[in-house]
Amino acid sequence: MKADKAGVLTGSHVLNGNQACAEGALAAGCRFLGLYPIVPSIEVSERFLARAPEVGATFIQMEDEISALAAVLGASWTGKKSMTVTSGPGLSLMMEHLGLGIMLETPCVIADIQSVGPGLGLPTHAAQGDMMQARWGSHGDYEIVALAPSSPQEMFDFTIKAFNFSERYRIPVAIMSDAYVAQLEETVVIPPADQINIETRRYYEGAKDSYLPFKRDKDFVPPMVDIGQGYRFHVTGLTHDDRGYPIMFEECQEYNVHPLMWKVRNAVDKIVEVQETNTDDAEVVVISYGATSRAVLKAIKQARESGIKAGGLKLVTVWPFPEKRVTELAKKAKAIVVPEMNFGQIVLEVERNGYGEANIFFLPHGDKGAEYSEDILAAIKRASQTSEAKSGIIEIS
Amino acid sequence: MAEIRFAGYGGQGIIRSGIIAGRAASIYDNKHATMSQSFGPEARGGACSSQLVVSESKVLYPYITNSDILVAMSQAGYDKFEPEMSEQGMLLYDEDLVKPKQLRGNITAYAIPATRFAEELGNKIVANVVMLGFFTAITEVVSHDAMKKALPESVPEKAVELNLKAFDRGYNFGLEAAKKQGDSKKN
Amino acid sequence: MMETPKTDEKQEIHPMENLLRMDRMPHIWCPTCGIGLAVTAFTAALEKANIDPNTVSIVSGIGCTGRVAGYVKLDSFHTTHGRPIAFATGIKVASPKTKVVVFSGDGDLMAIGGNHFIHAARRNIDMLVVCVNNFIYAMTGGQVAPTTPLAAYATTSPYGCVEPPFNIPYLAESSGAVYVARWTTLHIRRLTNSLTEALQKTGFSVVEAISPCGMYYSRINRLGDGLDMMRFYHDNVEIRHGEDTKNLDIGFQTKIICGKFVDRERPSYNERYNQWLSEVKTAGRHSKGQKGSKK
Amino acid sequence: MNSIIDALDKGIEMAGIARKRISVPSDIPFDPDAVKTLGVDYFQIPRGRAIAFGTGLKLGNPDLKVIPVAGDLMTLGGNHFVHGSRRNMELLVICVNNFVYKNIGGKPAPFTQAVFSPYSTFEEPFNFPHLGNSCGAVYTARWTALHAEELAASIAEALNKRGLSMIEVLAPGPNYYRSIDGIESELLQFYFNNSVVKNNEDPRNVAITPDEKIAVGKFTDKERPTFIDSYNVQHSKMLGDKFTPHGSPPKVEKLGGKNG
Amino acid sequence: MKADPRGVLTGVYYIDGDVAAGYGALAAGCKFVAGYPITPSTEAFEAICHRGPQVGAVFIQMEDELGSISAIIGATWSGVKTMTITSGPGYSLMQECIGFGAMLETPFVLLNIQRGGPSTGVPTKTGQADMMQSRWGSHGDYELIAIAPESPQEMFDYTIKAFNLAEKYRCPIMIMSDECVGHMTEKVVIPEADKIEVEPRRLYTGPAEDYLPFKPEPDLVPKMAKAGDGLKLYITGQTHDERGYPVKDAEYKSKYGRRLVDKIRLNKDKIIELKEEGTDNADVIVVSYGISSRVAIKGVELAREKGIKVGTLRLVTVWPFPDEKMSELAKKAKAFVVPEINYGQVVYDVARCAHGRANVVLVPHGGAGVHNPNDIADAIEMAAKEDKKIEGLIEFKTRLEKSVFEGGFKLKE
Repeated sequence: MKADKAGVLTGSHVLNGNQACAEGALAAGCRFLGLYPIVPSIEVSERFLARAPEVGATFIQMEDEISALAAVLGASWTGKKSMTVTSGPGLSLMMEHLGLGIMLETPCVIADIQSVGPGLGLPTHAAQGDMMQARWGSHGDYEIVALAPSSPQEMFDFTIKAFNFSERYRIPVAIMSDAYVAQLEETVVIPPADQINIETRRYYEGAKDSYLPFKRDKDFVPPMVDIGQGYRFHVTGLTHDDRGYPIMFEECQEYNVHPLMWKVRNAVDKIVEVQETNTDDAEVVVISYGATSRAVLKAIKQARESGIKAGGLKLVTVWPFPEKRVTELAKKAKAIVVPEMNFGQIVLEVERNGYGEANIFFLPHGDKGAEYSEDILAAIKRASQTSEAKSGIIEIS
Repeated sequence: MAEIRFAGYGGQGIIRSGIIAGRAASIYDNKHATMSQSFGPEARGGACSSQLVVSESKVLYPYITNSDILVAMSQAGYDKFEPEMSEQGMLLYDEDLVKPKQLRGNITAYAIPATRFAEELGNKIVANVVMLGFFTAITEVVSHDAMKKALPESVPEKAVELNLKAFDRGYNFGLEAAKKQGDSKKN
Repeated sequence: MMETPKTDEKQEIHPMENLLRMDRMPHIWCPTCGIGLAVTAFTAALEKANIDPNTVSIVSGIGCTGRVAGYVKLDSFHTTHGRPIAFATGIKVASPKTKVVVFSGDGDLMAIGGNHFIHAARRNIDMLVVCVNNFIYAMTGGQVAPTTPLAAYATTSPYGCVEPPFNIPYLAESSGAVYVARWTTLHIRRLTNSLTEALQKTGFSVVEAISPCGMYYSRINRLGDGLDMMRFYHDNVEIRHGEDTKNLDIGFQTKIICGKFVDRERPSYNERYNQWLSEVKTAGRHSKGQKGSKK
Repeated sequence: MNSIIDALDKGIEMAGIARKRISVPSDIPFDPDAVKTLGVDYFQIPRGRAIAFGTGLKLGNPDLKVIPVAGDLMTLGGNHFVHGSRRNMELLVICVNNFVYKNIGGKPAPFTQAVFSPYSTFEEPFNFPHLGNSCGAVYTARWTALHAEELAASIAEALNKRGLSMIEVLAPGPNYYRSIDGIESELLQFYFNNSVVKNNEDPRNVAITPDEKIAVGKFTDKERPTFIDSYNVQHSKMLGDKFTPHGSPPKVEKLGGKNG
Repeated sequence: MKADPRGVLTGVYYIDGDVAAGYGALAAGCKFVAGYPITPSTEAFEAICHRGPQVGAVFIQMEDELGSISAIIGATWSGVKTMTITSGPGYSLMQECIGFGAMLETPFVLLNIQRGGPSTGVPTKTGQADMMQSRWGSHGDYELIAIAPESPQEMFDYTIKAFNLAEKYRCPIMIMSDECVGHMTEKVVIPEADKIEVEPRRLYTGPAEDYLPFKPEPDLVPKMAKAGDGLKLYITGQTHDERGYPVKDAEYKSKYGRRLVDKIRLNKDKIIELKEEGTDNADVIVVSYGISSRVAIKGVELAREKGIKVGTLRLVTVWPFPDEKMSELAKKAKAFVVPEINYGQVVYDVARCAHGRANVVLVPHGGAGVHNPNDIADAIEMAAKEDKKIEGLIEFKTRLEKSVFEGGFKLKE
């Protein structure tokens, strides 16, 4: 389906990442924002609130992040596409309700503008320290889709993508941005509404009295209904059957939870997206995501200029992880370099999928924020010169 | 090694039965005993069972695969756990609460009017201890002395006397049953 | 969807069948528990208030009362511990025409959910909150709750509770609720009347239904069985409508004051929101946050 | 926020309590140098958790005097506040409230509200003294940060109370208004000019509304056993000699206070 | 240092794992416990409420899990040893403050009795699906230690060990137990106090004006202080320097933030505890932890009966993960079989460290029960027969999965 014109601010705009995220949400049809203000994500809400009256969207500023996400889940069941926006400490508080969203199979989007942690950290500085948290932070088993934008334009585009994934698979989707991208001002081109593809909620179409809220289709995704339509359904965070009634046996646990994994794992090929630069003949492949990938592009160019066959793999979706592609590249390349603004998270996934085929170099959070192309260049150089095979990750200090 | 299942509904002292027998076996008989439990969310009336593995050596795998002994104090408990019993197993059931089906294999069954005995003693809450008394007499999993030591420290002080009485009632009934069984091989 | 209850001939039909999930019966509540009575009062109130059940969403949290949503045939949500009010707030704000009911227990709403309770009351979100107060955490086996009377026993206050309990009506009033009443589940008719009134009210309404847990609370504190407790409340309840909420403390086995205490008008969140919206619309675009300019 | 540090400094001095016994958990980031001059132990903790953190400090070492300073009390920390009051945990809670209506006492405030005050534009704030009082706080008061003398005296008085005391301080917070230059002093002055002292007023009547001047003063001053008192009494009663009361028995530390 | 006899309830008990952990905490010198009831962890908190007041430990039931963990961090800074107790949903709520505790380098112990998830899941039954959460649940970079006991006796012993590790490395320690172990009753022997080693707090004793709360000792762990000693502490959850003052510049992040992870990573060899059996010449190595390692034993026995050479590696400490050990074993064995009560968590780290040298088979279980040992035996057999190197995790299809999704199985109420 095409986007609703009301939310699409067609044209070319200078926006920062946060504002682009809000515009993306409105363009994607998001009509409810549950929020609690936290630096550096505030401008998403500000933009959304400013535009809400003309778009016909609603919002509420809740008392904390716990309730912000709870309200989003509630709002989503009213038929409104919903989102919340936060940063590290807030994401930590949302962890319980991320699980509820998974269990109730409620479509919603969580934008996390990462800053330096743990604890209160450095609220205004960019980091990528919540990547593993998005995947593993809630208790129990779940699978999530997480997108990592690297520019305001991508903040806009990926936010639409996020809503589409969340409706398609009935899951919470995370936008893992960071303070650098959020504050970066660049030109964002917003196309006309009829050029934006929107995934609509997949509503149940059968007879009213045979509706089962968790009866899955062949992709393990159950169609949904809104409240107030007379279905009078029941949903619960407890382990449940198709009716949404709690049954607490291991058989039901298997029946309920295993497909929650499958609906994402089986669709990996449809979800996973990467962007590659010069990987065809690359001896050194730099794997990155989000803000870091901007510096990587520069470093690759410089490396090529100095005669090193360098290439780049940028993860658009960090979760699910593009396992197959990383394995293929590990077999072709001599070395893989992973720069991250943390002390080692996604590099562990690279190591796992590298199968010992290539040396893996990890470049941890530099002191220069997202702009550390020189360090990356140095890492590429070192990686290209190391000839003997090493097991494990080689960390570049 | 013996695998024992106690089954009934919440409020009957099913878990406590497992604890008392386990405590007797592990602390006073110096064996190894692992007790684990499962229960529904409701406090009273829900299906409830406890499983006890008693062994001379360390219990590695703590769960029941084929129970040697099933102590059934509710029909639901019997229906659910009878199929997991070993063909050589022993079934102890409260005759007023459980109607067993045809016996499989070489399963030996004993009917005990545990709740009735307990009511006669003044409180049906000790039916589980009547069962335990019978259990002690008829199986050789725990010794009589060990049970007598474990029992007082497992129940509230005020109720010790009643519990010991209930135990003896069940134990004596068990001795009789054992004798009877010696006379005729199967009941 | 709504069927008219058949009263003739078929005696076995539950009178509330059209509002209960009969396919889930029997429920999990213990004998002597009053939650079922509160549910009955609620379903009766829903009919009395003449509200289309299709427009009602009911949200529960965790605990014994948290299971209510699972037995009531409405759009029903069984959410996380303490957060039903927050979840319901989302529903109400996103879908103002929906009638939202939060039905949960004292541990859920007052302990872990206390913050959402006071904030929703302050905002005056239009919802009915039914708090069944059983004086204890029953689902987890009888731990002390913020409503456990002083010196009463619980498994996490084995030597007697050392914290005074909340006075729920006082807290509700001081945080901004527009309708506050308290009954025991013995007062089934009055409870139904209060719930009917509250359902017809616009704004944050709180009805406390006292129903001490006949399993843990009464057993640990040696208060006899369900009938004994009913007798106690029959003899020890005083009805004082309009009583100042600060006088409504509950002690251990002391007299309990019931009645309707607060019934006032305050603009609800949605009303304030709509007013703001019309102001913004007339004043033109909100300037803040609109930095991105057209190129 | 220096006005709050100054008030604490004066208040602690007036209360006559050794500074090393004082701990200040706060979700407001105070400047380290300013805190050092206070001579107390300071903890900057996650948003809203000052009272819960303070509860741990107090129970871990009952000899401490704990002063949670909370900027996000009205939002994330609301639950800890109502429960702390109910338990009567011995804490002095300084609640920094930076809410402001567009109009107060019929006059327009110096600026129309930023989008992100602790509440959305169209919401009503809590009546904090009333909320605290209804949950059982033994001492409630409200001042603006410009009522320096009164605030310090209140702090001194509350420090010698046994139980949860709450002082609401109307002051522009650092988180919400920092983008608006120069607003702090202007707003403070506005608060000061538009407030009226109403000591001993029923807390029920001191809600901040757009139509009336802000009521400041001391509203609640009562006595109730603290959590530690009840804990000790109840466990001594039940356990006898097996139980050693927690902490030292209450010391009378009255200085300048007129506790009722 | 020896344990304080007051907290040690010397004797022989027949108690469940929850209670044993409670007694372990008291024996280790824990003096403050803040909790909030949640199935299936309540018995541990109840044990503390019951015994604590008699041995000088204070308890408080807070209003929620956020309050509990904030309170114990506060109490730790007032100078006492502390613990909190929870299960999955409560654990999720605590995540923000776990990171905060790591940032403040606060020693405390968190007992998590895992249950079936996600969300409310199956509260009364078991699970092991919070393992990755214990490693990655809070935002930002940190490292902590997680221990997985398998019996009530270990619940006692490892709770003491957890307190000792907490004091030694000044970091939060997670005891990642589960409902099975928590509700399993066995004999627990509590020795005399003088047989129990406890680690005292590494308190600073020098002059007040020289104290720097975050100045590392040679092992990268700074000395601790407590409130009320006149040290004029300035402690913040923001990224801070050695004085504890917040830093304004990201440049300090790698300098000071780095140490938070390094103090665990570089002391790894001293922290990690493994139990290894028959791995030397094994074709297949079963890697497991917690209750699954007891269940696996049965599967291993069944496989050995068929003549398969099976070794076992039990992770007593799951985090930090034994990368090098696993890597070494991968060179020797053909395959790893990892049974865990989740749909794949710790197995990812096993696969990572296998570096493509050994196949990795996951035997999943969604929770609310334990594995069928026959599944583990079959998985071992399958792994032993496979001679090819297979990329990617091999997920074993369990009997449970087959019966639920293929066997015409009907769910009953």
